[in-house]
Amino acid sequence: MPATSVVLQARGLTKSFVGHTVLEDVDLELRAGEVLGLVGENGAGKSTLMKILAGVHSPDSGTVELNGEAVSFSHPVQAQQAGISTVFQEFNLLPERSVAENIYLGREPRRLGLVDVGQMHRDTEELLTGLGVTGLRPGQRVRSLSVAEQQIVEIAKAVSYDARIISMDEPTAALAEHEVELLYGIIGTLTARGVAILYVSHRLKEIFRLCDTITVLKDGRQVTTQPASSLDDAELVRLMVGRSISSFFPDPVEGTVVGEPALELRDAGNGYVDGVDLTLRAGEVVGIAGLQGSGRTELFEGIFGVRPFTRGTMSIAGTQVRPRSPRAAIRAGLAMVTEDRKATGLALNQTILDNALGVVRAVFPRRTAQARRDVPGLLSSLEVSARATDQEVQFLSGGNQQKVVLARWLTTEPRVVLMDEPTRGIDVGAKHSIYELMRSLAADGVAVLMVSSELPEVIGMSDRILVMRDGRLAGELPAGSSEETVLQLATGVTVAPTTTTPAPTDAPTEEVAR
Amino acid sequence: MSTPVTTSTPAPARTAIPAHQRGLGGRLLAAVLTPGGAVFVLAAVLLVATIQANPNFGDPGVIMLFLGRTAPIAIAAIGQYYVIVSGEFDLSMGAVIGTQVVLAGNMIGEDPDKVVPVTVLMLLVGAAVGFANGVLTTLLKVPSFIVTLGMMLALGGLVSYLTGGAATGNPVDEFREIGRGRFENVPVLEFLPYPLIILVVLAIAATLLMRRPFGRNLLAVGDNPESAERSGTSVWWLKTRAFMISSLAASVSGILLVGYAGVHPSVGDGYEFTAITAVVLGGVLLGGGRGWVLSAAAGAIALELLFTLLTVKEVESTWRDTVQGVIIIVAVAVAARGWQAGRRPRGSARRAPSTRIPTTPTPGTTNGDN
Amino acid sequence: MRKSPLLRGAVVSAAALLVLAACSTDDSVDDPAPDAGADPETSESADAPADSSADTEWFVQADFDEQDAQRSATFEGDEATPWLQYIDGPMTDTKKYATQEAQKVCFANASISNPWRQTGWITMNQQLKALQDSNVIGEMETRDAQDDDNTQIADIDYFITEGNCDVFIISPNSTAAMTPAVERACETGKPVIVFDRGVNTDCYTSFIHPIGGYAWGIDTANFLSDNLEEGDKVVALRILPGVDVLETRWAAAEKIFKDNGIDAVDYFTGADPSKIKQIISDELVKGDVKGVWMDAGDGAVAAIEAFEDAGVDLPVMTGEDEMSFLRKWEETGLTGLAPVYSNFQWRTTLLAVEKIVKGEAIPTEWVLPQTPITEDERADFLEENDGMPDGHYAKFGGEDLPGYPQVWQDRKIP
Amino acid sequence: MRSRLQPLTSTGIVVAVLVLSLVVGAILTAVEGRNFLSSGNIDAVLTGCSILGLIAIGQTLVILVGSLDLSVPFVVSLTSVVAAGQMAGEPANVVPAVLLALGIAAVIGLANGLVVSFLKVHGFIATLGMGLIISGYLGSNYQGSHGLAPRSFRLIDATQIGPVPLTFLIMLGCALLAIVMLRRTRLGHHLYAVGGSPEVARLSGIRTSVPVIAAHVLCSVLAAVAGLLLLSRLSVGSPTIGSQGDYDLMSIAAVVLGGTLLAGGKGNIVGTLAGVAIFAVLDNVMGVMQVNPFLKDVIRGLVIVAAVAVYAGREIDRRPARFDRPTGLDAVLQETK
Repeated sequence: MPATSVVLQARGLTKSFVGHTVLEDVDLELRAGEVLGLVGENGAGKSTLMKILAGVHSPDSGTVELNGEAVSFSHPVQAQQAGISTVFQEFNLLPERSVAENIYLGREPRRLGLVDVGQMHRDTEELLTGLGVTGLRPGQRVRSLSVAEQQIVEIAKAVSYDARIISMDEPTAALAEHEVELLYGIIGTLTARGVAILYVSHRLKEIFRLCDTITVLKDGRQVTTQPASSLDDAELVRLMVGRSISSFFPDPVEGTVVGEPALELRDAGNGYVDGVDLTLRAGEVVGIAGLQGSGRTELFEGIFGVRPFTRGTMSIAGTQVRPRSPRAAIRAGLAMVTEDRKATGLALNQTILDNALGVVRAVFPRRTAQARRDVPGLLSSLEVSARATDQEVQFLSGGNQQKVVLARWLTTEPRVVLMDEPTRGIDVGAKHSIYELMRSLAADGVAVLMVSSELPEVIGMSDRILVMRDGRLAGELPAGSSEETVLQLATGVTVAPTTTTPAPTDAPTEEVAR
Repeated sequence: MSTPVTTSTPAPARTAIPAHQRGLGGRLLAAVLTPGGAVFVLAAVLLVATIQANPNFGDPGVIMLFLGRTAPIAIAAIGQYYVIVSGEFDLSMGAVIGTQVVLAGNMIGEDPDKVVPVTVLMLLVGAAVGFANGVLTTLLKVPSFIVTLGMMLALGGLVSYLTGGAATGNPVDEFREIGRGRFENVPVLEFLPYPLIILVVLAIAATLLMRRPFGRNLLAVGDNPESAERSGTSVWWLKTRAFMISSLAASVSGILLVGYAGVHPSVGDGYEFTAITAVVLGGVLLGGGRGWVLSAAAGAIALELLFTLLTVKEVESTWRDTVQGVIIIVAVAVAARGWQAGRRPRGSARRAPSTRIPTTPTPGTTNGDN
Repeated sequence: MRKSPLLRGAVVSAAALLVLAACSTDDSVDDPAPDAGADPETSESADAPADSSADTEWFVQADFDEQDAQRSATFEGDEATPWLQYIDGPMTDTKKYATQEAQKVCFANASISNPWRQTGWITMNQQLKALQDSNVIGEMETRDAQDDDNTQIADIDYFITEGNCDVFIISPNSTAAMTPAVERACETGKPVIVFDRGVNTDCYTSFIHPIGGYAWGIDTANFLSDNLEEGDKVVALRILPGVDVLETRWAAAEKIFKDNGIDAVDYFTGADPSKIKQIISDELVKGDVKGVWMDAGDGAVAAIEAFEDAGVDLPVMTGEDEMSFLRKWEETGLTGLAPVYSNFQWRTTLLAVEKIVKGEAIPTEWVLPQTPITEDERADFLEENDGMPDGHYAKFGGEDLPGYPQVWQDRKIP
Repeated sequence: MRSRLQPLTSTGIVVAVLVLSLVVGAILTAVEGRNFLSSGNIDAVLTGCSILGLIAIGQTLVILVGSLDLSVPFVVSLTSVVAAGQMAGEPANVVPAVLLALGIAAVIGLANGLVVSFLKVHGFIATLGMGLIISGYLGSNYQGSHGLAPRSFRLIDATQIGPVPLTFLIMLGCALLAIVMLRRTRLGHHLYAVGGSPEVARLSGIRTSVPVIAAHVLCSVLAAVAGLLLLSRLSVGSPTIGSQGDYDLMSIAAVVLGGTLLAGGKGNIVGTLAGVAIFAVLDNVMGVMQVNPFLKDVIRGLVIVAAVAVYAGREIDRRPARFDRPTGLDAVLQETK
């Protein structure tokens, strides 16, 4: 691809939220027809950077120039009108409306004052054809689409703004392998048209395949920007990680004993995961790594009875169980810290105390009095900083909210704690106390199973690492494995470490059913 | 709870988190700033205004009579509160009251021996109606608005059909005493109407119940059903119990109204909307998750005081609707803001991520930084 | 760039209006509807001066005077069967309807949503049984409008086109609104009987009603005025606005109260006893209440109990011949009067059908007697109606009908 | 494969229920010795649809946008008395009276919309309050019937084209306009968007208050049209005509029965009309069978709940997998489970 003109130039972007700097002095340069890969760990500032470009946030300092002119947006629509479209991780689609209606929402073509549905469908058709997409009808309801198809609609919507710049936040996160190919094709089409693309992904394979240039962010700072050709897997991972993790993660508490199996799965599966064999012992902290959409959360939901397993067996402390609901799972001694504390973890309008007692009250109401006595001490030991326990949790910081979530589960005295992204979106100090908590839980004979997108966390905290890919356990790695190894196993690229037995990337059953 | 002993790190000197953000006085003050607290002030203001307009209303006996007759609607509001706070509606309340009134009239009749068994039966009927509302709403997933609307039509029609539209007559006085009788010669108060005692007892019971796991779980379900489900809450049973409480409260209202007003099929007409109005006036959030049960009762008393004031001021009874309409719109508009103001901690230092309460559009609301 | 959707909304509705206007003119020009009504305008403006575009004014001096006179008029017929009595006046010749065949009667009922209507409805059904046994009436088809004007118009239209009716009986839900529909029924040439509330037309074969609201108002207001001092306060408890038979009661009473210096204040209660009790309680707190006037009896008990609960002297009171009031009246011994809005008119309508079938002339406006029950007569009526439910009416006039007294005691709505 | 196996939409189910009720109704009517399809009966059924239909169309718009309108019965009554008073029996006054009535309704709708969108008051409370306000005004200023519609205006109700009453055609016309509005105007598209997700709508550059206000205005105006048609039918204005028909709750029931989500964002006018028609057929058949009026209410109540239950559960079950189901395959697995 010939070197082309710079369409967007950002300089010295800095952004902090309430004293916590999430982005510091970052420069960015997007060229027409080129793909810029933006990589970094979770919390490195990628999303914030994207949101600044999209007009969701405005930077504290720094400038953004579009085709040489300084711009600043206060609303996403302004960014869109200026030619910057963003495809976010969460779909911003109306499930009950058709593909065409979603794409042209707010800009429906009109003739004689009426929405020209025919035109809209033709435009959509053309748009999709132009992107090389077939088999998607403009009139289809979005709800009836697969996630990959929804993703395509999102991208088509972004393109339809005549965007000169499209940023995509992990667009392949929820896609299966073959669906990714479709996306690659679309990106190829777009760059051929001279669109500049900002591409955020954890999948290194993709980064190398798609990107012309790669910018690495770490802790809000720009580590490097260089041509993709000058980097390789190992080097990129080193740049992304680039710090000693051992100091940050506490060691197991002395005297922690790994005991009997606390949780065992044999060939377990539901609509989302399949053939999971897993043994978790008391006193262990086991991490599950895997890309988004690899079925990590769904595995937890299977164990916890949210989407009960339909196949295989499960036992807790040797007793066979099959929880059909979270309630049953909790009774069996499980606890689950959910991925999204606001949507599924807390009742934001209730007080800290009420939230901390939420599970006990729901499942073991008779233990409420005891739990109520324990909560203040528990909250202090978690270092929750709050004015009082009658403060509503909506006014707490993310880290403190997360600690309240932990408190509400600890009051039930579980045998097995499932933690889905336990440190997402919280500050370093809070992270550290959550790590300490995990260790002390293990010391007390609790089994901890953790899902995390942050590789250092998985590697630093886990006694063993399980890696998931495409709804299956792809393998197991020992503590202290390198991030490269984990990533390779998770993405299924290049040489797999000898300790693993990689599952075939495309399970034959899927092929048949599809 | 023995687990979180952080032996690995020497804990910095921690002070336990206090139970309350403010002293008792401060908390009361903060409470008054919320709509749930403000309704008590509103009721007091209305009472003063009424007494000022006509000093006779300051007579303890008159106040007692007033509170006695407000008991049925206050109890209904308490019942409705449970349903609303769990995020649902109960439109069948008036029909349940009508049913109970007619049942009392027809089944007890002139036989004092039937008072107890029929009362038990009435409460069973109330519980059954609530159970049906709850199950249809939670398990069949029909919106509660529709379920209870259907129940309202069906129950009202059924009772009229079975009884010929009118009750045989008032039940024996022993039964009516529940809603009409009073303890005489009470110091200061002159006398105490039974309905007031029942209201006080039920209000205390309701307050205690809201402090029990059931009540807290109900608030949590109304606030965030998803989170409650994952916390092991049996959502269907919880909400069904709320519906049962609502119908039982309506049944008690009905029993009191038989005493207060006598048997008539139109007793209870429109109670569902009056009760919802009272609950909303009490600052309880439609959609669930917020509000105090006593405020709902206070809302009912404030509403009735308002009507009395209008009577005293010789406002035409036809204009009462208009006043009621204005009041509830204003109350709810203010409430949305009031809860924030009253519950926010003083000083903003701790309110770190208030940026997360989205004021600007934030696509990707659920994830933090990736 | 975007046009205001508000504007667009207005355009859309204006377009709807255009459609509306366009259609009606088109069709009225070249497709006069078959059932468009003869010419309602003339008939109405002719005999209903009150029904102009102005607000409905309920007090009409001429009607007041007429009913005042009728209170003391002589009624034709046997006093033992008051439901067949009438005041002498114009008669409708029904010879053309005379037949041997059992008739199909179509009854468009406003509703059975209050005890008075329920009692009448039961009586009517028992009368129907009697007439079916004597083969006068073959079948009566009833449509119940559930208190909705719109529904009742549809019901009448349905009867006209689909009912195969020999006789129409209409108990109008409201006066003015039902007039065109009644006129359409008249146009079929079949006998039309209207009872209870009236209509603004005289196309009917017979309009059956007791003397009327003014008479009620005169009886009751005179009674209260006689038993009270000038300046005494009377609380008037009214059910609902806008029903002629109720409005005229108050119109007459209000005038008399004013003439006699009685301080009367009126409330609408929807017949809800708890509302009634609250109103009285509040009034008692404000000051003495010496009299209670009611435009219907149900709820009277609650009114009396409000006095009892407040511990004050019972008022002078007028209720109705509903059993609940009669019983409470006797129990408390208050000074009272039970005016009557004769419930037996429900059976008179069917008996009128019998006369029509026989070709006997019937009064065009069949004014039934309407005599209040006084304290002296009370005991008799209580005794006769022993065992009846509270919602029953003492002067229901069905003692000679099949099923008496069981049917009324059971109060099973047909 | 998915498209071939696509289950019935809720509109499809409602229409199926309507067809079923028509068949059952025809049979029951025949048992009573009547003809369901006679012109008189068709007229009765269609007339039964007209008024509730108009109101339900407006209610659909309001519910689609995520609100509710409990003030419709009072708007109906108010417009009927105001227009009748203005007409005062004079044909020349018809146009100003109609415009006045529609204008007043639009103002009421505007007030509803403003309260809902800017004061953030739940539609339930905002319109309940508005209903009470109007009801107080009506009760204080109008005792009994009021005004008079001139003959020319009354012809609207009296006119029929074949067995089809003109009022029904007007209702259909409004329905058609509403359908066009929903499908062919930006306002309509934005109405769905705001009802489905205000956040997504805002991100797409839509001012979310506009559809909310417009829906409320249109709903009130349609209620006014219903009030005018009732005036044409009754010949006089009536301050209680709206409450007599229970149009608030019945219209909501019809809308939900028609497959529109009470939470908004999904539904259509056709479903609502089918819902209204189901009620009309039900009432018609119960009328023919001379069902006890009290039992009528029982049956209505049962039918409302039962009919909504038929698809309410399915709709909700199919919803959650929409964003997080990983692949089409798994979705299929989940559904066959």
